[in-house]
Amino acid sequence: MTKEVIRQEDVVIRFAGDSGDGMQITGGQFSDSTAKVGNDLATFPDYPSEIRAPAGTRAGVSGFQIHFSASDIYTPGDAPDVLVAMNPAALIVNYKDLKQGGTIIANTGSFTERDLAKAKLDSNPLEDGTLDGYRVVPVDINQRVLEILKDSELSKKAILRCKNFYTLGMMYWLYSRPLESTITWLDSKFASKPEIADANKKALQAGFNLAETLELFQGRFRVDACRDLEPGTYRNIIGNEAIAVGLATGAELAGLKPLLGSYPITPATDILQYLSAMKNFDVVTLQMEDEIAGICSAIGGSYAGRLGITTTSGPGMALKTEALGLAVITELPLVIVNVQRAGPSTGLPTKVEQSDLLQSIFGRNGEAPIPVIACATPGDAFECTVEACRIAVEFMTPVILLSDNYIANGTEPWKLPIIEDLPKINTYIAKEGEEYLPYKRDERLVRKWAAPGVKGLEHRIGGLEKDERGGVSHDPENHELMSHLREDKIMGIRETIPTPQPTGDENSKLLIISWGSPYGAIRSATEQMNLEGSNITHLHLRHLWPMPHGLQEIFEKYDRIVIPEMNLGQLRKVLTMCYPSIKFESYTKIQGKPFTAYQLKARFAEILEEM
Amino acid sequence: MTKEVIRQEDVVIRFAGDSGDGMQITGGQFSDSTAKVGNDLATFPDYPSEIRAPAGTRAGVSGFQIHFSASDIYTPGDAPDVLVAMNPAALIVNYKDLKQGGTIIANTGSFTERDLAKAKLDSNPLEDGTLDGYRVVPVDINQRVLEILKDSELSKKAILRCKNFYTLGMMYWLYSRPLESTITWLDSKFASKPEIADANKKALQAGFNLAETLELFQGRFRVDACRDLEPGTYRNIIGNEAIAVGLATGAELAGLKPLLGSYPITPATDILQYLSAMKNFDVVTLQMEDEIAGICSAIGGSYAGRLGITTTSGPGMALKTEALGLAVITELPLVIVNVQRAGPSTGLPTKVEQSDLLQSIFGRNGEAPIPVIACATPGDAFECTVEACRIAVEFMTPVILLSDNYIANGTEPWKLPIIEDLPKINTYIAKEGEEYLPYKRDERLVRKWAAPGVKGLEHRIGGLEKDERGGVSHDPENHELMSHLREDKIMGIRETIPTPQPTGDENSKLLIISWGSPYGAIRSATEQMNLEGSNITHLHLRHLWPMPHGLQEIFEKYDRIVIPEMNLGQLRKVLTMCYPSIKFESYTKIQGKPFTAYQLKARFAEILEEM
Amino acid sequence: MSDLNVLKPKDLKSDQEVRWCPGCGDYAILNSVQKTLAGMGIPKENMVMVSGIGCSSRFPYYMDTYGFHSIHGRANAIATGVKSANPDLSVWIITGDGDGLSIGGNHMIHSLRRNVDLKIILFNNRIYGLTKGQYSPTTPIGTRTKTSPVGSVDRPFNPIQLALGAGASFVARTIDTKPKHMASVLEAAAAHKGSAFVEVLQNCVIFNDGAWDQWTSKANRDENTVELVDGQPMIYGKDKDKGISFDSCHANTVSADEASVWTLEHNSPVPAFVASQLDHMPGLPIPIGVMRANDEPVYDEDVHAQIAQEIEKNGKGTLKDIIYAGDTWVVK
Amino acid sequence: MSDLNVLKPKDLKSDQEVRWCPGCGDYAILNSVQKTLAGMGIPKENMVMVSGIGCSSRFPYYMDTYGFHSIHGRANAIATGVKSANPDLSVWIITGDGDGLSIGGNHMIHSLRRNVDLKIILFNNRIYGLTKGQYSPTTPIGTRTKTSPVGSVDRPFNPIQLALGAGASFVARTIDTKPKHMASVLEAAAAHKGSAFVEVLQNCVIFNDGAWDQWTSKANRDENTVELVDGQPMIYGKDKDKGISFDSCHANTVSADEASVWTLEHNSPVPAFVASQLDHMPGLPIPIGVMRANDEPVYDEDVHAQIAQEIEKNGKGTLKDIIYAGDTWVVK
Ligand SMILES: Cc1ncc(C[n+]2csc(CCOP(=O)(O)OP(=O)(O)O)c2C)c(N)n1
Ligand SMILES: Cc1ncc(C[n+]2csc(CCOP(=O)(O)OP(=O)(O)O)c2C)c(N)n1
Ligand code: SF4
Ligand code: SF4
Ligand SMILES: [Mg+2]
Ligand SMILES: [Mg+2]
Repeated sequence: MTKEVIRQEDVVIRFAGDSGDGMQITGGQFSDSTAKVGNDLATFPDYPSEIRAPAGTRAGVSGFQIHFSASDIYTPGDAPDVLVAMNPAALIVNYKDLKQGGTIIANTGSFTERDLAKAKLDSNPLEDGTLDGYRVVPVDINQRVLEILKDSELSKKAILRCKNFYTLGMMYWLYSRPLESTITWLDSKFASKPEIADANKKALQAGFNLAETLELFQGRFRVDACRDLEPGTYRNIIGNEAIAVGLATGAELAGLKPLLGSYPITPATDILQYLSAMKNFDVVTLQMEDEIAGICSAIGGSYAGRLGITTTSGPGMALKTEALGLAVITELPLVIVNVQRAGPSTGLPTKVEQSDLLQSIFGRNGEAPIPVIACATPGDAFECTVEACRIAVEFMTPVILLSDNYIANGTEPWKLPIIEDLPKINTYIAKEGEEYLPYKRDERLVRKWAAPGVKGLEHRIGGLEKDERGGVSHDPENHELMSHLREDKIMGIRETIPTPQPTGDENSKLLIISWGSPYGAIRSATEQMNLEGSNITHLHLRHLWPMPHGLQEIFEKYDRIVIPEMNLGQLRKVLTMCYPSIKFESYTKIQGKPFTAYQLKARFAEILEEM
Repeated sequence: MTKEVIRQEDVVIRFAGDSGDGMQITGGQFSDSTAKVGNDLATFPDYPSEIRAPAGTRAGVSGFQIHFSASDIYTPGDAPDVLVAMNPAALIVNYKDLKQGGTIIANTGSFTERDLAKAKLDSNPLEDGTLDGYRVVPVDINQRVLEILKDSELSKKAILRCKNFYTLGMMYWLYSRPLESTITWLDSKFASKPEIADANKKALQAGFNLAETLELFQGRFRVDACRDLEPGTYRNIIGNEAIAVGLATGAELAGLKPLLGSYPITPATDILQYLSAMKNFDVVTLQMEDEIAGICSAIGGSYAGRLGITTTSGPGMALKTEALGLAVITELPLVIVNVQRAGPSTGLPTKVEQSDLLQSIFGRNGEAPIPVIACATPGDAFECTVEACRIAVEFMTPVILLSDNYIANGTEPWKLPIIEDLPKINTYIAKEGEEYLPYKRDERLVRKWAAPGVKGLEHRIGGLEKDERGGVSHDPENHELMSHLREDKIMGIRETIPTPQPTGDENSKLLIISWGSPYGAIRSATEQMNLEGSNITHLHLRHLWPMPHGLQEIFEKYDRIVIPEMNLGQLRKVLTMCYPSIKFESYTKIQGKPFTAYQLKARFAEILEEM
Repeated sequence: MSDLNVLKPKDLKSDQEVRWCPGCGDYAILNSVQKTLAGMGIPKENMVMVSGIGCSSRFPYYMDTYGFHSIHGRANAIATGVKSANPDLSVWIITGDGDGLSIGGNHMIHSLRRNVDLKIILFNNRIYGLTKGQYSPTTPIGTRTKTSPVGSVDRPFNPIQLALGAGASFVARTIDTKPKHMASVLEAAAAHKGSAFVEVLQNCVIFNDGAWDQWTSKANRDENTVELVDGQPMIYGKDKDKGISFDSCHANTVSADEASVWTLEHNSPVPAFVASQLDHMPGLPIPIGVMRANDEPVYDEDVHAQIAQEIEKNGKGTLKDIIYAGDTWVVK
Repeated sequence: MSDLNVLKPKDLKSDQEVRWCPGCGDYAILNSVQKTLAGMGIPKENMVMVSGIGCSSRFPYYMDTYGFHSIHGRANAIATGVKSANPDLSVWIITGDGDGLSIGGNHMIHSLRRNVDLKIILFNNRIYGLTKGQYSPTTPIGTRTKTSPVGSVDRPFNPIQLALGAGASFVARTIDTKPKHMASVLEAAAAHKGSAFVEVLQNCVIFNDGAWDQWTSKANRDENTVELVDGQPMIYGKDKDKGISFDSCHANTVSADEASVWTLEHNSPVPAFVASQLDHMPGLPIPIGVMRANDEPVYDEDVHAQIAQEIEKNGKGTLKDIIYAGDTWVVK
């Protein structure tokens, strides 16, 4: 029986199950195969906040959402078309997000009385009408897997662990994906345990076959290769890895070796982990005793001639405040990555927010200017990171790079740069034999760098106010001069950053400004609305301090300017301060969850209505 | 020989000598006697930054300036009328500040070749024309003191230590001050060493007599008791002590006992020292291992039902950033005193600056609003401190109180409040037997406080987002609600703070805004200019976050609004953000030195010219 | 809670669902603490649990006492404030090898030095649990973790030695899987006046399973641990046939009848230090039990004693005393 | 500096005027360091002095080497970065009892634990000098200072014990007024591979004058200090008639001929700990000299050894390797 293959433009699937059900692997495999098929895609995982919440409970639900498309997309999608629910808790926590009329594939084998009780359910939602309006596809995956693998030597528990590959097989059939890349992956992953690889491969194929054979689905779907992807080599990249790769790249482009001083903290830890695995790239990673030691060792690393880096998140960023001042006054290059999470204090450590902007720009004692840039997507994170390295090294300054929880763990296909095309980063390093004044500046107000080990350049630096020679100076005029020089140097970075280009046509009267990860949802929303006949302009700001030239002229063209932010309006405050003649409006969401394009469209439509 | 007594309105004297010359004591004694005479006064010391710079060097000069007057004054004065210079270094470092034609009393006994060399002088400034245009009164104080005390049992070194009291005696004669209070002080200070007390008393009297006898001075001066001082009991208070007294008072008015957790740092250390000496007031002071432990122990103290306090300066404030977030999310009362000093980083630790404002308002990860208030003068510091305690306790919130190096060490006569008139501070404390939800709020959005030890109120608090019951909550809507509630609570403080009243008349078109210690110089400058026929309005802001109601209406009345600040324009940034329709101009000085009224008048006159 | 102030362990259970991984060693510690604390005769309202951040630091939520789940590494500083504010409280710190020894190391050593009357339970699982498996300051050299993919190069702390070096007045070690032993150690800690530092060897089933097995597993425990009991010879082994003897500066393994007697009666930390060195020596067992318990001046007591003494001496200060102090004068 | 790379102490003097109080013990330490470092054969450009904040921390300004006067308490963390960035450098830390043991205590114990190859000189004057006289973590109980007007209630650290507790591989103590002894200790520290912790008993003439006099003044020194010399009996006293002997876990004073021989040849920190306890015991002298020197894995070496090994194994990574990693595909 061959089923009709329906062509779809884009699809959103969410895999949801217990933490132990392997949903992240399932999602990851589906993403890889989807990338290979040539779709554009974006993914986002949703972990429980506990390490191992009790099995079967709502707190223990782990999810993975993938959005894939035949055209450019910018977010992991708002409402899933399909929800795969491995147990009642996963179902009940997730079904409300589903599109009207969406499909739910439910593993009925895990809907026993006990399972329902663990999920705090009195009745079975598959039967009690809860899911009216959705298309439910019940499959007893447990049972099927046990049957297929009944001859296996594996324990029952181990056999049941193959559930997720069975599910994956069904989805591969449904969306016409090839099995090969997953089979290859299983072979290499379980190279030393071939019996496990085999069992999973069997389960995968069986799931595929079941979907093919039975009348489970109305039809089969196809999402064509993305027509908008530029030619090139791609890889699927997760935000934190993009930053790690960007750091290594930035250092290399400057001819420097990186030294990362860090302390684990969710959701920034992965960057430390990725860089720890790059030892053959001569990356030094120091897992220090705390965040203060993290940044201080990075400062020491920079002093000694490496590119100092430190990575952290909210509370850790707070701890680095004092040392940031030292980096400012000594004028050493330093990249500080803050993967923001929901605050204040410990807040919601596994949830997204962009509420550290004001702190990044203003949060230090004394006049201590630091450039701030923010990345928008996993792919953009690479570029922003290289840019952060450029500014740090070319201007001898600490630079704060803001990411967030959503970018950190999200993925998208990343078009790999041609290595030779990447522009070099200039260093300003004093040489043996030259007369060296540590705080003598060039026309850009930048001082030269001299690392220990070079004969004749011996000098002292420190946290006290200094004169050109680096000596301590209590001279009032010198302090005023130095304060202005430090400020002007940072403001001078503007000369090296482009004015961002708004998208949208000439006649638009509504400007939406994005910074950081809401970029994707805002871009989706505005593009969709423009396709639907609205006229909205979108402007994305990568450089947040200093602000690029030319913004005033852009802002003046619009009747209304709205800034959606996952905070209480921080960029609005900064822009108001910098462009007081312009009226900026906030649209805020501070729920530890990203904006959806849907929600933005609704709000933008309201605004257009009002205009 | 009786000399004419000339009446003067106000006088500025600067005592300057080597660190070992006792200039701070001399100045302090002169202040006390001057206060007793009923003058208004303001003083400011100027210490060397080294503990003991080599004797006789420029780096070792210690100064003390006093301004006293028959009418209200607000600053320690711009240019001294009289400079007392105990050695060449003191002379050369200070004489340029003197008023045109001012008087220099020079201790010629310390102008030997060696003394000149130590001060890096090639020739004797008393003789080489350097001091042309000043009136120089040379006295060989060393010699005089040795003569007078030649019968003393004291060593020559000890005898020479009486120099400063000899000098003080001369100045007492010159400005018609009584000797009594100093004699009393010497008797009590050296109760156990009467020979030292006697020697100093002899020197004091001899200095007085010398001035009386010889034709050293053209005449004798009198500054009448201040006609503007309100009736009441006064005491001369130094800024840091005013804060210590204010903290004890604030706690008492709330019926609480204070607990200070702190770590020494210049210029805030004195507050810890004053409070450490208040043990019989049941003040617990914990000198902790660092600033983080300082604030954390204070948070612990507040949790346990005391009024938690922490005191620090710039770099220490930076270190407290993370814990401030904890205080915000747990909503515990806490007073954080930041005695600002010149930054960034270690900067100029003994110099004044007000560059921590932006950090105070914005410098935390997450949305973590904290009220900020700043004191203007030593006397005002008491009131501001009590106000900080009020807000902390009545709104269950951390409060940042900003002072600075200039207030910390300056003195002025402080009219003591009538104890009974001080308004009580309300506490909102849960009682045994009531049902207690830790984060249930009243109409002001304030939660109740319940300290361990009360039966039945057991509860848990922490840094994770919580619901009303204090339990951890990952609910998105709850996080949004809590974020807004915390913000709104702080903004609600406005309802309890008065709109500040501008001084000056209706028709003024120029508004000068002050915050913090420039208040005095700005008030002097504007009052003087208005007396001289200008029309300038002065508005002082004590509450910097949230801003009081009614400012927009005030601002709208003026054509130009200028904010003099010892930073690069921080309040201007905040005001622009809050009142974007108003144009604010900065007049900044970032030299580690306060504004002078003179300098401000010049600038204001220019502005009036332009208008 | 009964009116007679006799608490049962369940009176100390909060209504929060315990959220550690199934099989985590933390559960046993929670039970033990509830049992011990219930039996101490301390009114429940005087119990305060303070923690930092980590799996272990979730502990206060599970206790129906006053509790403060604070920020990473700062529990000791916060608890110092709590105890100094009100010395009547029984203040317990729950911390981990990351929380208490990595980021919180400074507050740890300083609270031990000051001898604040705090009961400190350090859950040592030799890993950062909550952040999913990075090496900690107690992870043995060479361990592969997420941040040390080719093995860690950091030498670990011996927490007992660190505490002794900081001047701790009470130091003990116990094991998550030995509830009775744990209870006895916790009781001794609670009874001690001053800081009590208790290291619990705890298993993290997820990220560092079996980290202590070579000493504490059923199979190894008898041969590889020695229980120090005050006044008893230090003997161990399945057949209680082995002993530890101390000679000049060193501990050796000997036959049981030659074992030295372990005694807590000395005010020097040296014997505890000698004992703590045992498991650094090949073939010697790891010591558990109370390793030091000595009366020393207690910080919070002395802080309040000084206050009392100053009040005694100068009278209780009033606002008037503070405000109308120093040289005052009257303007009419 | 001569071309032959033979440095004289004056080659290490910077042009900055030394600004400590006349009579401060810091001067002697500066001289000693200049002398020792000049004689070590280390190229001047490879010397780096890192300090925190305090009187003592002004030190780097006075050395004509590379220097970093950083922020309070963080010298060890910064120096860890410097040394790990470039293990060829000779990195010295200058710190005080406040800088290194109070605010900087955590970085101190962790750098000792890791055994980073840093030479740490702790100027212990038992007071905060730069902030003008508050008690520090080494100030004896009961001391009246500006922040303890009726006497401090904090028990002090014994810095040697703290370092040993943290696992320090090299620990020594010397005295500002004994230049020869100081030089010998500094030489030993410089020669040691790994962290070397040197406590210098230093006099602050202004805020804590005579703090060490009971042990180190001319009058008391002979009777109240004992110099530990590797392989020599521990004897002391004006007439060299007294000795120290170690018996089971304790040190005693005995006649000189009964003195035990001090030896550094053991990899246990116990003997050093026993010795460090001496001055806690009434009537016993304070030990000075090298108290522990043991070869242990060196952090910065191992960090770079792993890098070398991974390059050896996988080849030196290129940008292409990192960027074009994992599953890639081509869109045409
Ligand atoms: C300032 C700060 N830094 C880092 C973190 C991230 N963090 C949370 S818990 C933890 C380590 C926990 O390890 P441990 O104390 O051993 O507790 P366990 O989870 O193993 O019980 C870390 C690094 C944080 N929450 N705050
Ligand atoms: C973050 C921070 N906190 C506090 C200070 C103030 N401070 C400077 S030096 C010092 C203590 C110095 O004591 P120590 O290390 O013993 O050095 P000494 O002056 O005695 O040589 C303190 C508290 C500071 N500069 N920075
Ligand atoms: S991760 Fe480890 S320590 Fe944390 S709860 Fe799970 S088993 Fe316990
Ligand atoms: S204050 Fe003390 S430690 Fe500092 S320089 Fe002076 S004598 Fe030395
Ligand atoms: Mg742990
Ligand atoms: Mg000191």
